[in-house]
Parts: sequence; C-alpha cells; structure tokens
Amino acid sequence: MESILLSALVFSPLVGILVLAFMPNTEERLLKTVGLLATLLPLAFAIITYVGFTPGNVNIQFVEQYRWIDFQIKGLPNGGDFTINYDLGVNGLTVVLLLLTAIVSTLAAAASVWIKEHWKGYFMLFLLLEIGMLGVFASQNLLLFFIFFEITLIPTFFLIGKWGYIDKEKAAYSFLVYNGLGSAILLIVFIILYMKTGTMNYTGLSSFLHQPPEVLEQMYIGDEFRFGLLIALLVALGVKLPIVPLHTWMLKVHVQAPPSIVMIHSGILLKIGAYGVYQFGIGFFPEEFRQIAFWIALLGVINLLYGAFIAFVQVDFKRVLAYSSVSHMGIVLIGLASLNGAGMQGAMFQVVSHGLISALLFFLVGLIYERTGTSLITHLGGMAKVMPITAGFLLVGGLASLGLPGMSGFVSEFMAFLGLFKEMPVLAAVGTLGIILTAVYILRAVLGMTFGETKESLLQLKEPRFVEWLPALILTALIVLIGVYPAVLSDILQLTINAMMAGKGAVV
Amino acid sequence: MNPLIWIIPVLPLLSFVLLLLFGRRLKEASAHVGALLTLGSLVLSIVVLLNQWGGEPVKETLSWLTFGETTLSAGYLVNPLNALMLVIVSLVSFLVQVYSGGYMHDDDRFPIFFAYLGLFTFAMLGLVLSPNLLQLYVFWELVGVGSFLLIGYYFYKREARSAAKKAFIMTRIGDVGLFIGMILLFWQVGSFEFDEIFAAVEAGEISEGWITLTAILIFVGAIGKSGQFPLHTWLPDAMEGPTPVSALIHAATMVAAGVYLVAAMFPLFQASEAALTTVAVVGGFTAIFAATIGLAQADIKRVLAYSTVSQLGYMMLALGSSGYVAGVFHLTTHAFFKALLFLAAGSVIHAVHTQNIHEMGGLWKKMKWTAPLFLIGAMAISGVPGLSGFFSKDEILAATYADGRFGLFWIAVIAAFLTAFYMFRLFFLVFTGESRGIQEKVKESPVSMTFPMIVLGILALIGGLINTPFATYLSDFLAQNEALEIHHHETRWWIPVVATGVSLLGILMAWLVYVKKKVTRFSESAPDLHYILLNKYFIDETYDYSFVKGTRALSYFWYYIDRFVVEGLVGLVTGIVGWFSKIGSRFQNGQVQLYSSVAFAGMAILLLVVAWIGGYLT
Amino acid sequence: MSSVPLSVYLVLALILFCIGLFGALTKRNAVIVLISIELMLNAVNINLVAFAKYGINPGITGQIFSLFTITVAAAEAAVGLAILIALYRNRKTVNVDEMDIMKH
Amino acid sequence: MNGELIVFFILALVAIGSGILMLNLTKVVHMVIALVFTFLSIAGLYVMLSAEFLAFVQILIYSGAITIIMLFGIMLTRHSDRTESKIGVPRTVLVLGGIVAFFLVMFFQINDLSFGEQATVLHVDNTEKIGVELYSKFVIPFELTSVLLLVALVGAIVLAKRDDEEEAKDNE
Repeated sequence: MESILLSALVFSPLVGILVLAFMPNTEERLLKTVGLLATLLPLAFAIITYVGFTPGNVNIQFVEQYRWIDFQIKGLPNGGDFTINYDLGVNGLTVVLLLLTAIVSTLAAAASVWIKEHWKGYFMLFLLLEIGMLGVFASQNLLLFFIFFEITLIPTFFLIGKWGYIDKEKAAYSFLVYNGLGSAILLIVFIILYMKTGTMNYTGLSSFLHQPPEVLEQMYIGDEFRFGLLIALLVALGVKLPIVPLHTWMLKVHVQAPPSIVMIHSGILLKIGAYGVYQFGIGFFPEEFRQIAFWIALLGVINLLYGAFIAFVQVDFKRVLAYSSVSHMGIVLIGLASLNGAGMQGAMFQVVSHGLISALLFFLVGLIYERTGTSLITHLGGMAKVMPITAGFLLVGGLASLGLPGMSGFVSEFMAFLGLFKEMPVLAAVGTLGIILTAVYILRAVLGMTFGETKESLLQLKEPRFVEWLPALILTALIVLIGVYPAVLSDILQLTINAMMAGKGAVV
Repeated sequence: MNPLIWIIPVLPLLSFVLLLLFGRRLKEASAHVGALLTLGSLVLSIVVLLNQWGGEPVKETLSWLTFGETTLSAGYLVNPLNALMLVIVSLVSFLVQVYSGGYMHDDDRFPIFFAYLGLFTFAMLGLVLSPNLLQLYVFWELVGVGSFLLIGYYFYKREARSAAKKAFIMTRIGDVGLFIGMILLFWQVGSFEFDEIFAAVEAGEISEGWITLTAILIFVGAIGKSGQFPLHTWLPDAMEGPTPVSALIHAATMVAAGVYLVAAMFPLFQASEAALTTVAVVGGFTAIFAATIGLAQADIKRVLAYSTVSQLGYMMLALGSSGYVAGVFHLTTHAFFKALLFLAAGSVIHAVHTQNIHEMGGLWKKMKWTAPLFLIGAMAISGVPGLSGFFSKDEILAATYADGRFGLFWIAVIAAFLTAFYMFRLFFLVFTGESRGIQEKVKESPVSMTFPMIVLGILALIGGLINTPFATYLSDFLAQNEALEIHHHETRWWIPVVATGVSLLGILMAWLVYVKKKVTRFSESAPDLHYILLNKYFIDETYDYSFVKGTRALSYFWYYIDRFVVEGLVGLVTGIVGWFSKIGSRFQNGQVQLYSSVAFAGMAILLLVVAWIGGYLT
Repeated sequence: MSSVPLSVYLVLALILFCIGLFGALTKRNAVIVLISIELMLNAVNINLVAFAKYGINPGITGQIFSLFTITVAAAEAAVGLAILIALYRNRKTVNVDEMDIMKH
Repeated sequence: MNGELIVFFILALVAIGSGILMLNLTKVVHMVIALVFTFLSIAGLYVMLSAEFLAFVQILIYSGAITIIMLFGIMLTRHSDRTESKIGVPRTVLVLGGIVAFFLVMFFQINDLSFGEQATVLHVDNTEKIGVELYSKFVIPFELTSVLLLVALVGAIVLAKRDDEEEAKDNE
C-alpha cells in the first residue's frame, strides 16, 4: 500500500536544483534548458499520478504515512501524547491541482526564456517554489501544509524582488508582509486545532470536528470558538485568494513580477487560498461555514464586481489582468458559498480554469513585453496587423477569460452561478452584472491592444516563432478541452466533492 | 433515423479549423473549401428536412457534465422547426460564401474571413440543433463571437473596433437575461431539456409567476440577439463588417436566432399571457420605431439594417400574438429577401465604392442583374401581392388581429406602409434618376456574386407559396410538433386588401417624392423630425451618457476608492507600525541612562501590575 | 531591646535608594552618576545590616556581606573613574548623554 | 519617644537631606560634599545597628576613599564644574513616575515588616566575630574579593594610563 510516488513527485524538482548547483553561472542557454528539463520530471510524475488515480474511489489515494515527530505534554486533558506524521495523499481535487501545478510550472519555465540575468539562482528558486506548490497540494496534514506553504513564500519573494520590473522590491516586500501575516494567522489556527484535537491529519480533523456540538463543547471547542477559528482561517486564506480589501499586494506583484512568475503566481499560488478555504474552511467547519455562507457569497459578489469595475479603467494591461484575477476569484467564493454540488464544482473548475487562462494571458504579456517593452494598452494599438498569431491568442485568452462557452471559463462561471442561484437568487442576479462587466473590460483591453490602427512603433515587429508560442497553444488546447468536454475534470472532481458534502450532511 | 445529423454542424467547423491552420497556403482555394463544406451541410440539411416531413422528431444525447446528482447532457434534436432553420442557415451561408468568393476577392486576409464564416455557420447550426437550453446558450454565445469577429474583420478601422465591441457587449447584456432565465428555469424544472421543460409547464409544476419571470428573462436574450428595442443599437453599427457578413449574420440567420429562441420556447411563452404580451408589445414597438428611423438614413446598409430590426419586430409581434406559424413563416421569407437585399446592396457597393445613397442613382441601366433582383427584394419586403413577403406579412397581420390586439394591429399596418415607403425610397434613389456621385465605370458584379442573388431572388419570389391561405404546407409541417398548440384563425378577406393597399400607397408615395418630386421631401418639410430620425432618436447618445459614462464614472469611483481608501488604510496600518518603530528607534540612542530609565520604568510597571494582581497594594 | 523597628530602617534605605536611582538616571555628569550608584549600594548595605540585626536569622553574616559590598563598590568606583578619565581624554567630555558611540 | 529614636531620626534626616541636597546642587564638588554627610550618617546608623566595625569601614572607605577618588575624578576631568541638567521633562517624568511606583509598591510591603526577634549579642566583640567569620566561613569569598581588587587595580591603571602613541604624540 505504501508507495513513494507522491514523495517522488513533490521532491523531484530537487534533482534539478542539485544539477543546477554544480553548473557555471554564465551558460545562459544551458541553464535555461536544464531549468526547463527539470520541470519535466515533476510533470511526468504528475501525469503518472493522474493516470494512476482511480476516479471511482472516494478514499485518499497514494497515501504515505510515517511517524515523524513525537512529543508529550503532561497534564493535558487528552493525555498529552502528540504525534505528527509525515502524511501525503491525494483526492480527486488535489490530483487535478497537482497536474495543473506541474503543467503551469513547465510552461512558466518555458516562459523564463525572457529572464535576463542570474539564471542559475533563478531556476534554483523556481524549482524550490515548485516543490512548495506541489507539497501544499499533496500534503495531508496541517504541519506539512504549512511548511510547504512557507516554502512557496520565500522563493517567490526573491523571484519577485530580484527579477521583477522597476518597483520590484516594494512589490516583493508587500507580498512577503501580507502573506507572512496571513501565514502567521494560519499557523496560530493550526496550532490551536492541533492542541485541541491532537491530530493534524485532514481526515482525522474532519471527523473530530464533525462530532455533535455537545460533544465538542465538552472538549472546550464551543460555537464561538469554532466561528473564531473559521473566520481566522478565512482571513488568512483571504489574503492569498485574495478577498477585497486584502488584495492590494497582489496588484503590485502582478505588475512588477516577471511574467513567468506571475504565471505561477496567478495560476497556482492564488489557488492555494481557494484550496485552503475548501479543504479547511468547508472541510473542518461545514456548519459554521453554512451559517456565514451569505456573507461569503456577498464578499464573492463584491470581489467580482469590484475587480471588474476597476479593471475597466486601467491603462496597463497587467493591471487589467490583476483586477480581473480579483474579479475571477470572486467566482470561486460564490461557488464555495453556494455549498451545493453545482457551486462547489464550479468553484473548483474556476480554480483550474483561471489557472490556465491567467497563465495564458500572462504568458502573452511576457511575449508582448519582450518585443515592445510595454504593456500599456494605449501603446499597443493595432497589434493584429504585425503579430496576427499573438493577437489571435490574446483574443482567445480574453474570450476565455470573459467566460465564452466552449472554453473552460464558461463552465466554471456557469456552474458557480447555477449553484448560487439556487441558494441566493437575488445576490446571484446582482452578480451576473459581473458577466457583462467582464466582457466590457476584457474587450476594451484586448481590442485596444490588437485592433485599431497599428502604432508606428510596432510596425517593425516580427511574429514570434512557433516554439515561442507553443506554450500558448498548449494552454489554449487545455482551455478548450475543458470547455468542450468538462467531464474530463468533473468525473474526477465529483466524487471528492460529493464526499465532502456528504460528510457534512448537506443537500447535494 | 439519420445518424449523420451531427455531421451537419461539424462540416463548417472543419472548414474553420482547416482554414485557420492551412489558410495561408490555400489562399484563393479557401473560398472553395469553405463553400464546399457548407454545401455538404446544406445537402444534409435538405435530407433531414425531407425526412422530417411526416417523420418523428429525433433526439440523441450524451452526458456532458455531472455534478451532484444531476447530469447535463449534450446532443442534437431535430424537429420541424429545427429542420427548417437548418436549411435556411446552411442555404444562406452557402450562398454567402459563394458570393464572398467574388466580393472579398482583393482582401489579403481572405482565408481568415472564410474561417470565421465557418465558425459562425458551425455555431448557428449547433444552436439550431440544440436539444436543451444550456447547449443553446453555448452556441448562442459562439454565434455572438462569430458575429463579433466578422464585424471586427476590418480590425484596423476604429469604427469596426467599436462596432464589434458594442455588438458583443449589447448582445451579452441580453445573454445575461437568458442566462438567468435559464438557470432559474433549471431550478424549477431540474433540467435544461426542452421536452422536460415543456412537460413541466404542461403539468403545471411551475407557478404562473415563475413562468412569466423566466419567459421574460429568456425573451431578454432574444431582445439582445434580435436587436429589439432597447438593445437594438448594435445592429446598425454592425454594418461596419463586410457586406456578405451583414447578409448572413445580421439579416438572415443570427438576428433571427432571437425569434428562433422564442419559437423554440414557445410552449413556455404560451403558458403566460403576460410574457406573450411583453413579446408582442416589444416587437410591435420595435417594428414601427425602427421603420421610422429607416426613413431618414443615408447609408444603404443602415437603411437595410433598420429594416431588419423592424422586420424582426414584426416576427416578435407575430409570436407574441400567438402567431407561431406567422412568425416562423416571416422568419423564413425574411431570410430570403433580406439576404437578397443585402447581397444586392453589396453588389452595388462593390460597384460604386460608396455606401451613401445620395451619391448613387441611375444604376438601373448599368447593373442589369443587380437592379431587378433588388427590386424583387424590395417588393417582397414591401408586401407586393404574390411575392413571399406578402403572404408572411399577411399572416402576421391576421394573427395580430385574431389575437385581439387592435392597437398593435394598426401599428403593424402603419409599419408596413413605412416599410414600403423607405424601401422604395432606397430603390428610387439608388437605381433611378441621374447619377449623382463621382462614379467611374460601373461594372456589373461577377457571376460568383450574381448567382447567389439569383437563387435568393427566386426564393423571394416564390418562397411565400409554402404557406398561402390555400395551401398551408408550412403550418401543417410545424404542427407536427406536439408540444405546440397552433391556432388556426380564419382569414378575413379585408386584411390582405388593407396590407396590399398600404404597401402600394407607400410605394406610390416614394415614387411621388423621389421620382416625380411632386411632394417635398420631409427632410425639408419637417427638418426637426428628420433630424431626430437621422440621429436615431439619440438613443446611442443617451446610452453613451447614461450607461457608458455611468459605468466609467463608477469604475473611476471604485478605482479611486481602491487607490486611496483601501491602499490608504493599508498605508495607515503600515504608517502606524512605522510610527511605532520610529518612536522605538528614538529610544535606541545609545545612551545608557535612557536605556536604564526605560528598563526601570518597565520594571516598575510590571511590579505595579504584579502587586495589583497579587493584592499587595491594600 | 532597641526601640527602633526594622521597617523604619528599611524605609530609610528605600528612600536613599530612590534618591540614588534618580540621580543615576537623570544626572548628566558621569561622576555624579557614579556617586549616585554608590549611594544606592549604601542603601542596600543599610538593609543588609538591618536584617543582620532584625532579620529572621539574625547574625553576623549580614554585616560580612555588606563588607563585601563595600569592597566591590570601592573597586567599582576605581575602575569607573579610570574609564571616565580614559573617556575624557578621548572625547573631552564627562557628559553621559554624549557617550553614545556604542550605538553605531 | 526615647533617645535612641531621636538619634535615629536626626541621622535619617541628615542622610535624606544631604541626598536631596546632592540632587539639587549645581556644582559637582558641592554635590560630592553633600553626599559625604549622607555617608557619615549612614555610618552612625550602622553603630545603632550594632555594627561598629562596619561603621568605621564606612567612614574610611566611603567618606574617605571614594569621596577623594571622586574629587580627583572631578578635578582631572573638569572643564565646567556645573552639571547643566538638560534632561528632558518627559524623561524626568518617566523616571520619577517609575521611582514613585517602585517606592509605593516597596513601601507598602515593608511598612510594617517585623520579624519579632532580634539579635542581642551582636555588638559584643563585633570586630572579632567578623574576623573569625571572615577567615573561617567566608575565606573563599574573601580571597576572591582580594583577586577582584587586584583586577580592579590593574584595570584602573591600564585604563587610566595614556596610550603609548598618545604619549609619544604629546611628547613631540
């Protein structure tokens, strides 16, 4: 039963780090090639995991469990014996997220060709970041989650602060301070949970916390206490997600970080917040979550509209995308808050879909920035004439982002709203305004860049070569695949979500 | 029955993919690829239609998406209405592709154009074949994208860009209505499938209020797509696209999708009187409203565009008056004659390189094919007896009258008069009299362009015969659908007479004003009114100042909130922390005395606290 | 039997200690600071001697302890003054608030 | 009210009064002189507490040696003999507040502290007792103290001695 597949997956980027460590710092091409190849290893493992995953089985699969830390505190009511295991495993949701992580990482590594200096350090940090992301999704206990979560923070900080644009240091600090505070709260919650329950394992915690309130009351876990924990969790993860008004750091990161890192950041790192809300918020405190679901949905709608409105007046395409991320994360919240099969699945689809779409869009931003040195919409009019393929991909990305049917964005948006309309129709109707606004700001930005008269400064541009837009093609293919035949995802997600909902006795 | 039905939409999709991938190499041949594949669809569609004649509806689905206990499916459904629409769509699409082969000949992005046409045709056929609302919505949006891409085909033109954007956003506003309506209906019925929805409606499982609400929301989608008031403004602007596109999308097929949607959901609408009234009133109002604007426009395509809006209003009016057959019938005939008119207009534009009718004139002799065909189209739309438009319009008037909405009936009659007037204004200004513009040698268009026009001309001539008061083929055919209750209303002899009278009167008026010049033009007799009409009742401006500027203002408001309030709060927090650090660092001045003072004060406080808590201070 | 109670000595020592502390913390002249510290030590000595007489275990030990204290205080005064002089030679000041080079 | 108490109050008054005088005088020399009175009255208190030897030591070392050292220190370093107290009001308040708090807390604890019994024979052969104890029971601390003094001596000399280069510079 014990397989080391997940450990191999999570730590496989280490191979690349070790190889890079013994390479000279000056060989640009070689370093980039090795960096890219190193991401293929986790990709291969992720695919093996995905293929080997049995969708019909609700249990957590590929479990690895070893005793890790033992200690004793005398005089506690529950005996005071504590054990923390090294605990890895995947369910239907995380196996998808692992694959997404591996794919986006590989493509982001491909997008790293635009990195101009210190390639060795860049790729080592990059691979370290990948370990963190894979670990976050593969871990089955809070301590491991937290450790991997922190592993994602530090490399990201350096990657932004060293390889970003003009205001990179400020963005990096902003990132670190916000996320550091978030993870501090997270750690406090985790420790409290651990001290109260004596376990860090997700399943163990869920079953412990799903006991009747009277039983929990006797263990000094009263109603207010649980609400407090849940709200603390939401704040901590809300920074990551981000929930308005905790979003300002993300704008700076999206504008200042190098495109490859933003691909990762927007594609995967933000999703940790969504995953956390799902896994911890709903998983541990289903009843409490249900009681505050309206407020979460309200926050989701605010996110959706707020981001959309502001994106409408941005002049920098990167900022448009940053606010659009805020807006799209609102859909995740909406879906989660609806707490029914459709909504939850919509939220999870949105996690995957937005990961792919924003990766695509930021890849294109990188591609364009590399050629033109700008991402200001007003400086980029009429790009379709000189770079029709790039412009075409941009249009595809934009259409996907505004939820065009046939692409993944639609499925998630549709299901999230389908879920919300069942629970809170009025709020949902207000939220649909976001669908219109999304179309408005996306078209304004994308058409502003591609259509219209071609700016003179762009006239001598050349269309990128095939290998350069290959990542965009792959992402587009995935987006369309999910959009046309969502069952590829839903089949694997569904049982996990159903199990989650059954665990809390919700109406499916 | 026919396992190859799904091939019908796939062929144009294939054309899209092929042309997108290999278009650069195919160059000229791409027109042939596109047209041939569409011809395949057309042939298959005709086979399907013939099979439907007396046959049973066909429906096949497979699971598309599962959540919770619910499974959503995708598939295809063929019933009489769908089969008819299939033929109309693939026919017009085929003809337009043939026509475009000539019209777009000099364009260097030729293959892309045909790729887009393929995408659009695929989406439109998919829409028509949808067995459920969700799939319909999916293709509904894809159709919108096809339209958007084709309107913005001349991407380097600023107007094309804004027109494309406007078309997408305006229709999306309507789509959201459909979206909400669809979801609400789903939670009432538990399914998106048409047949299950109708079964639920019939069984009375849904309350009256819900039916009305969802039906009106779905109708909002139709308003957006079919350019009904108040979401009509995008359609005239969409004329920035190439003319064949206007013929295909903005006359014959896509804009008719709204009508099709109402027709396809007709049992739902029938269950609610309020919804039907809404449809009828919106349709009737749009019919006369757009017709009046059409009176004053100078751009040949815009006149046709407003005429399209007006005719679509007619169809809505028919459906709203329970005239299911009338609406579908007019949809069919309109597809023929309006496509014909657009193609003819395109032919004219192709020849004279202007769209302003005041710069044309005297083309009758120079364009031997185009001019008579345009005349046929104009007569058909005006309702000259014997032509297709006459029968369908007559049917609509009869349906409206039979439904007892006399106000709307007279509005429709006036609209018919206005239609005849502005169509012949157009005809006389373009084809008769003396040439007014600077026109070099005007040549008749090549065969690839005239051939489709001839086909459409024949259909416009005889298309009406499928449903005359004497031979009701169409209504019998449509009546095969059991979910529908089709009203047969007795024909009143005076309605055709009135209809003929007003249309002839309109033609006569136009002749008097523009040929004989006996009557002063109303731009001179009523300049204020003309000004208002020329500016389309200032609706664009109103929207611009209310919604567009409002959204922008709101956006800036939120943006500044974000910039100053949210970031200000963040700044405040960091500022406070920074302030504390500054104060703290002031204590780190290197003087031992200060350090010890602070340490001692701290110790004293601790001591006080401990003593206080320990109760030693009594 | 002595008629002066223990607490009076202790209060006196406390007052002297406070005076010394105040001087040590607020005076700028390093010499005065040193002297104030001596005063504080003296206050402590009073306590020790008082406890030697009135404490729980009265005995000679308290006095011996204060002897040590006095010795240490003397040593401290000597070293402190030496530091002061060295400092003065280098910086030409005996003001405590100018002695902050360790901050950097 | 007996004689002993009167003596105590006189001595305490002198000690506290000189202490406060020390705080308020402006000339450094005057301050040191004021403190001499405090030291002397503390010596008197020692006598009252049956610690005659300690009283002498107090007078010798504090009133004598340390005061002299301090005066030397003042003389060697004088550039202005006034200490202009420029300490800011907030800090004075801070220190004063801390001291008052400290005083109050302590005062309430020791105000009526009494252990009842007292040593009666402490004044008999006081010096001898100290000597015996010091050389028997406390011999190791005593030796350590001598080392400490030696270190202090050496340290003071090294610190106060001029650097060689400095000397060389001055001699030029």
